[in-house]
Amino acid sequence: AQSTSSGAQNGVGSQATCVNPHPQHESLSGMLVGFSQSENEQNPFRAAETASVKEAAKAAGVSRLLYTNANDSQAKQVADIQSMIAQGAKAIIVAPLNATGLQPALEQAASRHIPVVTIDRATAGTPCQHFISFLGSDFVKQGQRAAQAMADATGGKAKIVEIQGAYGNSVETQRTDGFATGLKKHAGLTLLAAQTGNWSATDAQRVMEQLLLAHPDVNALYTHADVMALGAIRAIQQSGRQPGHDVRIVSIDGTRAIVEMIAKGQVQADIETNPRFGPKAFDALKAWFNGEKVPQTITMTDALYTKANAAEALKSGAPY
Amino acid sequence: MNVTTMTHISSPHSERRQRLFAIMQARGAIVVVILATLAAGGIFPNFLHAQNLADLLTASSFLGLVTLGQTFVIILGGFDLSVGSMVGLGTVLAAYAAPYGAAIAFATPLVAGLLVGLLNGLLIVKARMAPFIVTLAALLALKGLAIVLAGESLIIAQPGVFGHIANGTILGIGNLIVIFAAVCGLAAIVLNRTSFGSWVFAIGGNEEAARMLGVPVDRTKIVTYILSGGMAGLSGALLAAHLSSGLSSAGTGYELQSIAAAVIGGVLLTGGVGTVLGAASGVVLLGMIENIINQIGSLSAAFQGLTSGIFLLLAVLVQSGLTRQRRTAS
Amino acid sequence: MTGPNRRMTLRLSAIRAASVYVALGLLIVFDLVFTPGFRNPFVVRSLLFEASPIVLIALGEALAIGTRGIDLSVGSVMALSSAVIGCTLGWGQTSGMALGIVAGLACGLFNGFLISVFRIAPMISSLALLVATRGLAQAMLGGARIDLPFDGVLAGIGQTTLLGFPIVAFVAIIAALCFAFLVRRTLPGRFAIFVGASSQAAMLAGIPVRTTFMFVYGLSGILAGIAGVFATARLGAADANYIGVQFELDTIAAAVIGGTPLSGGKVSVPGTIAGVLLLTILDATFIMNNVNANFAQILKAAFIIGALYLQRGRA
Amino acid sequence: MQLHVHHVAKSFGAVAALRDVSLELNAGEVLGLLGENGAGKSTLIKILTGLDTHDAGDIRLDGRLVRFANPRQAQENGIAAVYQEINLIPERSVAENLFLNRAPKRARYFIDRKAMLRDARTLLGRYGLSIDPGRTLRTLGLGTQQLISIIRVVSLGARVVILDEPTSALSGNEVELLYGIVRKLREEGIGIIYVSHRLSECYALCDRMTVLRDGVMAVTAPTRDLPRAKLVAAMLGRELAADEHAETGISVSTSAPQDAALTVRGLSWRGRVVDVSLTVGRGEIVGLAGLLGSGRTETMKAIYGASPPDRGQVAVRGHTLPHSTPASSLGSGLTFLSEDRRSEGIFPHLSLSENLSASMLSRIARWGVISRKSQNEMVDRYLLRLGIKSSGSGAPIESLSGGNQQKVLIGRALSTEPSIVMLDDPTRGIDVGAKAEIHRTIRELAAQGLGVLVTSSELPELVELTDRIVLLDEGHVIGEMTTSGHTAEDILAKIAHGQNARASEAVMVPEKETT
Ligand SMILES: Nc1ncnc2c1ncn2[C@@H]1O[C@H](COP(=O)(O)OP(=O)(O)OP(=O)(O)O)[C@@H](O)[C@H]1O
Ligand SMILES: Nc1ncnc2c1ncn2[C@@H]1O[C@H](COP(=O)(O)OP(=O)(O)OP(=O)(O)O)[C@@H](O)[C@H]1O
Ligand SMILES: [Mg+2]
Ligand SMILES: [Mg+2]
Repeated sequence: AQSTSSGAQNGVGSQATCVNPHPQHESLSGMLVGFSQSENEQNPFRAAETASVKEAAKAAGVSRLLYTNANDSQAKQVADIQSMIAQGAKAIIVAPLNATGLQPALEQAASRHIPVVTIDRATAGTPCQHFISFLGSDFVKQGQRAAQAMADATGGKAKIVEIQGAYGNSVETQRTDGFATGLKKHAGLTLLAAQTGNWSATDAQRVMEQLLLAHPDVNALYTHADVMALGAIRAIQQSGRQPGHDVRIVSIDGTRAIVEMIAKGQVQADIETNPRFGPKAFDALKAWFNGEKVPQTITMTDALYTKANAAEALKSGAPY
Repeated sequence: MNVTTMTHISSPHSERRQRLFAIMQARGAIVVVILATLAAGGIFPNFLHAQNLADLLTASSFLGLVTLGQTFVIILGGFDLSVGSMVGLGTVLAAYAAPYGAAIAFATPLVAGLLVGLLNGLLIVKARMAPFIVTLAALLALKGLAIVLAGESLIIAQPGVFGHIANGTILGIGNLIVIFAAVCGLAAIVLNRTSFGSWVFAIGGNEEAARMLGVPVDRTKIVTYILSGGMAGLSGALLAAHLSSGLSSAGTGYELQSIAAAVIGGVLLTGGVGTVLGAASGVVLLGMIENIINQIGSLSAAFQGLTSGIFLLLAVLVQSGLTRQRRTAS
Repeated sequence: MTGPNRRMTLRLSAIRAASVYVALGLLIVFDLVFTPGFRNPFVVRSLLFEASPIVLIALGEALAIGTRGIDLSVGSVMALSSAVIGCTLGWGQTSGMALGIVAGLACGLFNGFLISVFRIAPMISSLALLVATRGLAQAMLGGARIDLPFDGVLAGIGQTTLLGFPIVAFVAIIAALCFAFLVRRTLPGRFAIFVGASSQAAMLAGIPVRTTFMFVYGLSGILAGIAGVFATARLGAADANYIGVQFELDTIAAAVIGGTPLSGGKVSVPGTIAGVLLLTILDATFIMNNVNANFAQILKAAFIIGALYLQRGRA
Repeated sequence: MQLHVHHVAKSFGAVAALRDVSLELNAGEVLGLLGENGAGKSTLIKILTGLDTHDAGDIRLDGRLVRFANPRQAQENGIAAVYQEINLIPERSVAENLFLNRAPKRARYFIDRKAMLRDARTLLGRYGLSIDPGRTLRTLGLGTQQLISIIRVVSLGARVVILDEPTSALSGNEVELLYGIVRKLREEGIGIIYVSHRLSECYALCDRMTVLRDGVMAVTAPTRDLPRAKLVAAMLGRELAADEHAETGISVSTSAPQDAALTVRGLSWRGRVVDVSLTVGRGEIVGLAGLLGSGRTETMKAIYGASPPDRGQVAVRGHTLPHSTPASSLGSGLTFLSEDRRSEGIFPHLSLSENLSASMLSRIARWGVISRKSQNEMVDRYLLRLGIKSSGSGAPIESLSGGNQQKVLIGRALSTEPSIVMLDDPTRGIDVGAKAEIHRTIRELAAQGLGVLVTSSELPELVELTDRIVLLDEGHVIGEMTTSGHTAEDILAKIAHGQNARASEAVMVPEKETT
């Protein structure tokens, strides 16, 4: 009876659209819009995401962008959204904390015909009723691409350790599953150990250090996030190994720090998680208010950074 | 010896001051709540909207229930750090049980909470281990268990009656608010009008004396931890109903927040002193801090921590000021 | 009570008092036999790097517990120290470190001030600081992390070893020795114990209770500041978000397992160190055996309960 | 109803608290239980009330073998005790303390507050106390709390009531109230075990007496067959030397006050110490006398700086103390011993040595480092000087009997080598032998030129110990008298007179001060 599949899934139903049944052709400029962030801007991804929404809000000319941050509490995110509704927000952008648990807030928004755009992570709800669109990366696919990048970087033969995100987080699960699926295609890639780094550089450093002791033959690393890659790279250096050479590294996020390391050859590949939701989210809202078709799912295009394109990407400023 | 028949006991004046401060201490949090409400209402026009206030109270009810249980434990002279994880586990269990009907969805986390409380209580009482450590271990274990059971989250596809219990209204007032108020009333009666309540106060006031006065100390302690676990389980059930989901991360941080709320409400950490009304107002005050931060509407997350820390400190300073006044007035 | 019977009781109570060492010994033996890679001498190095900052804050924590208090702010103070280093990198690493430690001291003194002058329960004042200090640290760095250059004093602290042991471990050992001396043989240390045993009696016996609180929490703040420097050096980055998260609970558990009762009036320095090592090695054991972190957490809880059960009735 | 204790023994580790104790108690009888500090009285009582269990021997109630697991069981079987230390819940009301566990209920489960308050008032009234039963217990003086504790036990309907030093916190009128209660109980056929160090009380109340010495029953006899000398000899295991007869001895008049060691001028503290002025000369022993709650304790605490005074000056040897805290007072040669040993005196869980040396550590420390050697020397000196009985200086303080704990605290006060000692009821709960020793110590101190300010809950003791007495009433000094040639009754009369005078003056000329 329980599954996370009742919501819009990544890559599924990307043809389906929502249309505002009673378009008033309201203009975004001068409108009060809310943005509910899920956790604090600890990692560059969240910071870039918030910045992108704020910038796009300014560009759209909204009268005021209400900003709340749930600080990792689901109950607080519900209360946050409700409080933005109470303050008179006419449209809301939500970066959900979890794959489910926003129902009461989404219900309340729906009953007042306030359009909601969810970004980054899908959450349970009926498309068009509870939210008009979901914008996000496909995390399973990211895992698969990481496996492919690993095969490319190691010539299809490697002993890998995986440092995962915090357990009990669907992004972690999807990146783990995607990677596992990807590995099946490459018999030469073996996964020696997988431990959580809790999205934290400190934890990742400790875990990597101890995994290197337990498995001295490790020669490849896959991390679920760039912050953890940074910690793990420290551990690799301190064990006397050379990152990128003795241990080949593939990570996910596409932050500037790691892309710079790719350029230097210390990291092999980084799959981007595109945080620039702002413009697309406001486009979706604009279309909704005008009665145009809004795609239910907009999958973000994520770049893949390798030695081949890193320098160029850095010049263009794409990594955040 | 007829010259010595008068016994001097302190003057009626200091007696009155004493009472006044005792009342202020117990009601201090409520006074602060009222003042803060008026101030916030003046600054943020939306704050006083009925909907906002209702949302605030609804959002506070989960921590509120946990805090009530915690209040009993603190008055008894202990701590329960396991409540936060128990809420998370409670939501997960409720999500698993939801397909079997609302009654089972409520009963499962509740019973689990009672059992966890029983285990805590037995370890503390029978094995004579420090409550802080026992419940800290429970915090770790229950959180791990919740994630093992659910991963991040489980959706309750058809919440039905279960969801309605949390999200419906009675006479226009949200059910959660009504439930919280009712449980507060019940807790107040248990604490002030039953032998069990007087035992809790007695043990927290002077455990050795309580034992000598014939209070069943061990049993009362165990029951109190059971109560606290049960409240956390109930809070988890209601949260699951409210969110239509089981979330392993739900309730994180409630252990310390509930202690903070109780203390703001005039419950003394040294045990033996406290009121249900005070604890409940402490919870509402914490809820208001979050709500006001939202009303400001542009405070970055980094500053939110700083702001709520400072708010917390101020509330505690006022409260402890009242406590000291009361002590010196006596 | 008959003779042999009493001897039994004595032996039992001796085992109880030493339970943390017994548990530590058993764990190490287990690891040497079963855990892959544990026999590698670098394990010692790695564990000591890990444990040293925790030992420092656990010492401060143990003293605070000895006064019948508690310091929940240590983890956040570490983060603040780190943030200060990050913000002052321009002034040179050494002064950044000094300022980080000073920031720790300032937090500790503020905490001591709230406790001694305003009579706020230590648990609550340090809880407020836990929230506020991390917020401040995050606000200082704007939520970002700042990488340190790969050379310099901090990198040295984070990597240098002497005879195979990290220098941070030497610092921690020296700190622990000083601390043991402080607690047993010096006025502030004894005063802290007296205050913990009975603050009312201490006041009447002419012991400067307020100063003692300021001293104890100030010291805890300094130690947390130093631990923050160590953690920053090790990570190679100033990070307000992840450094010291949840360390308060781990250190309290370590101190209590090590035989420092929460009821105050007693501090065990060697026990505290053993407690820290125990928890650190336990975590490493799970990782090196690739135990799923969730099960690891449940096992860790059971282990803590077991260790405490051996010495039940003492805390 | 009959209670039989038969060859009971009990050890705590290596310490044999009781070795072989037998006694019996009949209905309607008051049995005095006497013995030196550490003789085992409290231990026996704890066993009788289920707080501890005996290792050997048996206890019979009406011929039935009993062994109680907890006080509740003992209570159910009709045995209840009031302990040496008050054991009530300070933060709760008087009524709740009286009716904890047995409050009147409404609808079976809910405490009926009104009825509880009413019953409490009736109960208090029956024993002559007029206190508002709704008051928080903490706000009452120690003596009143002790009385409430006794009334609670009595009202539980116990058939055996054990009073462990019930009068140690009581004074004057309250002792009378207590006598009344005890006699009433005897008439009702209740058996009472009465533990006290005050021999005169035992002679006034007890039908028979049992003396314990070192955990063994030394003597049991009807009171009339046990003259004082014989009783004391049984307790001590030897005859008491002539000058040790504390309760009957005559004080050797010390030198007249030449110059003041302590001068207090216009000291006030929160309306409970009002404009107190007094002096204590060098080599003089001055008593502070007054009824219960007259402010003796608070006066001493205000002088000491433990309750920072609102107004007034304190000078030691002519040197005015700047701002007073206990630490600075100690530094200036002023020391204080609290009446509340348990919560303001001892450091629980710490050793005898630690407890004894707490106040003087800063003296033997150099650069903050404590010299172990000087500490041990100092501790040994005081153990010897005060005759403290223990299993060694490393023994936990709680393993000492009440009296020996008190001696340790006196040692702590003396260890700072003060020029003024303030002792608040120093002989509370102390046996005759030790009491004599403490009296001798106090006199020695005076002879060495120290000033001593002392209170006692026993007026006769105060009269014979001191040179001069300052009378207090509601925090006011209402008079002063030299003690030679006066009796306790004279002083009570003077207090009553002073009270009346103050009352009438207060009506007529409110601002005029009394001396
Ligand atoms: N818990 C304990 N552990 C170790 N020894 C104890 C303990 N309780 C009592 N003792 C010892 O047993 C002996 C008897 O003590 P007890 O308290 O019964 O004496 P007492 O007659 O009541 O003395 P006092 O008149 O001073 O109150 C003493 O030597 C005391 O040190
Ligand atoms: N904790 C308290 N709370 C309120 N009033 C108190 C408290 N302790 C004492 N009092 C009151 O303060 C006054 C002075 O008390 P104090 O203890 O100094 O008197 P005392 O003469 O030493 O009496 P005691 O025989 O109780 O030692 C009295 O009126 C007493 O009832
Ligand atoms: Mg005794
Ligand atoms: Mg007194």
